[in-house]
Amino acid sequence: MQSEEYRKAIEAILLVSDVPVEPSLLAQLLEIPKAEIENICSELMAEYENDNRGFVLVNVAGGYRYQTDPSMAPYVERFVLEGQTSRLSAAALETLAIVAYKQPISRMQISAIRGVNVDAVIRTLQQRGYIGEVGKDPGPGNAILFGTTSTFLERLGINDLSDLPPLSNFVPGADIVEALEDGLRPDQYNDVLDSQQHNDEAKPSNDEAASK
Amino acid sequence: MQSEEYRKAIEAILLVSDVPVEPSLLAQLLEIPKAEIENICSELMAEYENDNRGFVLVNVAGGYRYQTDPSMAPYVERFVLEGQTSRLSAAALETLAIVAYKQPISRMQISAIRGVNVDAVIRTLQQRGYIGEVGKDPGPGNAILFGTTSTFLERLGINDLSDLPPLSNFVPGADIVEALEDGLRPDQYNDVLDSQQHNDEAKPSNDEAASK
Amino acid sequence: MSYEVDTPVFAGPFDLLLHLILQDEVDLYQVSLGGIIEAYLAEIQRMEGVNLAVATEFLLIAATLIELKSRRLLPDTSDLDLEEELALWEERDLLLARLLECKTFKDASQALKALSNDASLSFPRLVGMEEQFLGLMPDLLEGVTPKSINQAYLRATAPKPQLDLFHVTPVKLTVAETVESLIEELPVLGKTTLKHLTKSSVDRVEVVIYFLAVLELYKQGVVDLTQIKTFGDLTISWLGFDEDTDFANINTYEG
Repeated sequence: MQSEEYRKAIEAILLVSDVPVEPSLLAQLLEIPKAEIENICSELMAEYENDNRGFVLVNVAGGYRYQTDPSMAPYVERFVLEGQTSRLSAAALETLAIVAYKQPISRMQISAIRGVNVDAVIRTLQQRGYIGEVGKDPGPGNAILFGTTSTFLERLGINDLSDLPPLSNFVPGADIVEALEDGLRPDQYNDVLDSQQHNDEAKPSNDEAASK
Repeated sequence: MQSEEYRKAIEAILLVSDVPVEPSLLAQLLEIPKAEIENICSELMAEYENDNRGFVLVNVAGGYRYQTDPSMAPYVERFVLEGQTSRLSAAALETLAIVAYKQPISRMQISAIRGVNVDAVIRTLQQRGYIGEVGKDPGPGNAILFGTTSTFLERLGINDLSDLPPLSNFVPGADIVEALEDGLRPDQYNDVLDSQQHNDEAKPSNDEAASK
Repeated sequence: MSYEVDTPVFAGPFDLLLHLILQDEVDLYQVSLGGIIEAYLAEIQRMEGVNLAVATEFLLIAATLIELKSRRLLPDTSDLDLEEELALWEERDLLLARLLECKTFKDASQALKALSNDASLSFPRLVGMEEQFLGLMPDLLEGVTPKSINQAYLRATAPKPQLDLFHVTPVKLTVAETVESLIEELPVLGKTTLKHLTKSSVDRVEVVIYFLAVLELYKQGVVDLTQIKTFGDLTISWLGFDEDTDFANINTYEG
């Protein structure tokens, strides 16, 4: 079988699959090394891009699949109508972020971070298929542990969890830490500042009153 | 919009459609004459053939759609036979069992019991011919209702649904337990209502299934 | 779905507290505890009659804030029970650590949102197998009996008990203790990095607590900090302290 034929076979298989196809499965079906599959797929990706096709080949959630080119979204949306996935609330997104970065994690641990009961949010995320039960805590209570699913990876358009930006990118800078700290500090230091603040406020108040 | 863009938009729309798309619909979506759509599609057909792609664009049943190139059938067959696990996953089996005992049932009701999104599983079961659409919910939304097929009965070696073991030693479902739990929590009034709904459905299912 | 404190403003007490403290980032130093408490209590009043769990959490935090404030109003704190005072500081440290963690995931969630927004412009092909091949599909029901269908149904609907101890916080370390241990550890190490100090930390909150402790030492002038690039590792150099360095002044260290 020629390389041309492999290429063609991959295109045909990907066309009829409704889930991302793992390169190892393609390798098994075509009886060629996985590395070669990956080469061919990279070539296909480049070809479609060069030819300015309306579809793209992507590597997502551990496999290859066909998707529409993002620039064609307005037309596709007009066609699918109902395809619009409903948006997640801020609360759901934050919970999802915690699960994504700290999995496997129990409901209780998520609640401890969010400071609120997360039962309802967890249920929503589970129903949408973004998170799932991945095990049980071996400790007392045997709490259910949650993790993200391949649907989550698909939804985010990433191949695996290592494609997420590192959490350290989001650790608040020293300025924020200080602001928070000062906000919660009942010591002399703040008192001094406070009294300065009052002085500062006292001065312009005349003008303010006049301008009203 | 350039002709290049029309071409791209058609490719994107055809990629996501599971039925042949009529040229008149494409004309409407792209706001160009039907004749032009037909020209572009002919060009695309020729391009794919020249590029020796593994898929072809065909005009079938009054519309356009992508299909695998007939010469690639051996690989697609291999994918069908080897690519997918030859046994139902636990999740799929549970979904099938819910449909069997509680039919007619909507996708949403199944999700509510399983606690996860069941779209993909439903599609698999439907494609395999084990379940089918048996009607529409008369209520708002007109949800599709699913039931098991005669193929299902055949494969199981039974004559009708009454041959399924009755749910005699009925253990309270997760939904009922949850409803009881939630009843103790004043903050989740709505959840209680939700679960009660499932609850009500769960009880008579035994007789219903048996009577069919 | 149960009530979520999502609209119009905040999803939970941390969210609110974060907002109250950070709303005026420009005037960092004008944030006063008194003002925060007032706004906080106002928000609790606004939330009258909602989710009990959320309201309880609000009250807990409000109580800590009020304690901090009352502590400040006392002219002479020397007669305060040392134990009580330390406990109060621990509460504060914990609150701070949790706020930082909350903020971290808040920002991370925005990144996830951006990824998902980009991804949602591209639609996957979900058409599935062509009709001509459907007949080839292996019978997935082989070996499945009516009894296994029955068992699968019972499994699907079986009760799934869940423990809900959301108010339990797993953090064990405090800033006060960490400052104490660093004062012993750093003179020996001389120069080190935050990454090195926290390499054995399992929990991210622990890292945050180490960070706060180092910040305390920095304010007292006993260490010097350098960070070459944003988000880079923090280098900590021990400067030492003279006889008259007043450690009683270290905000989380008493005695």
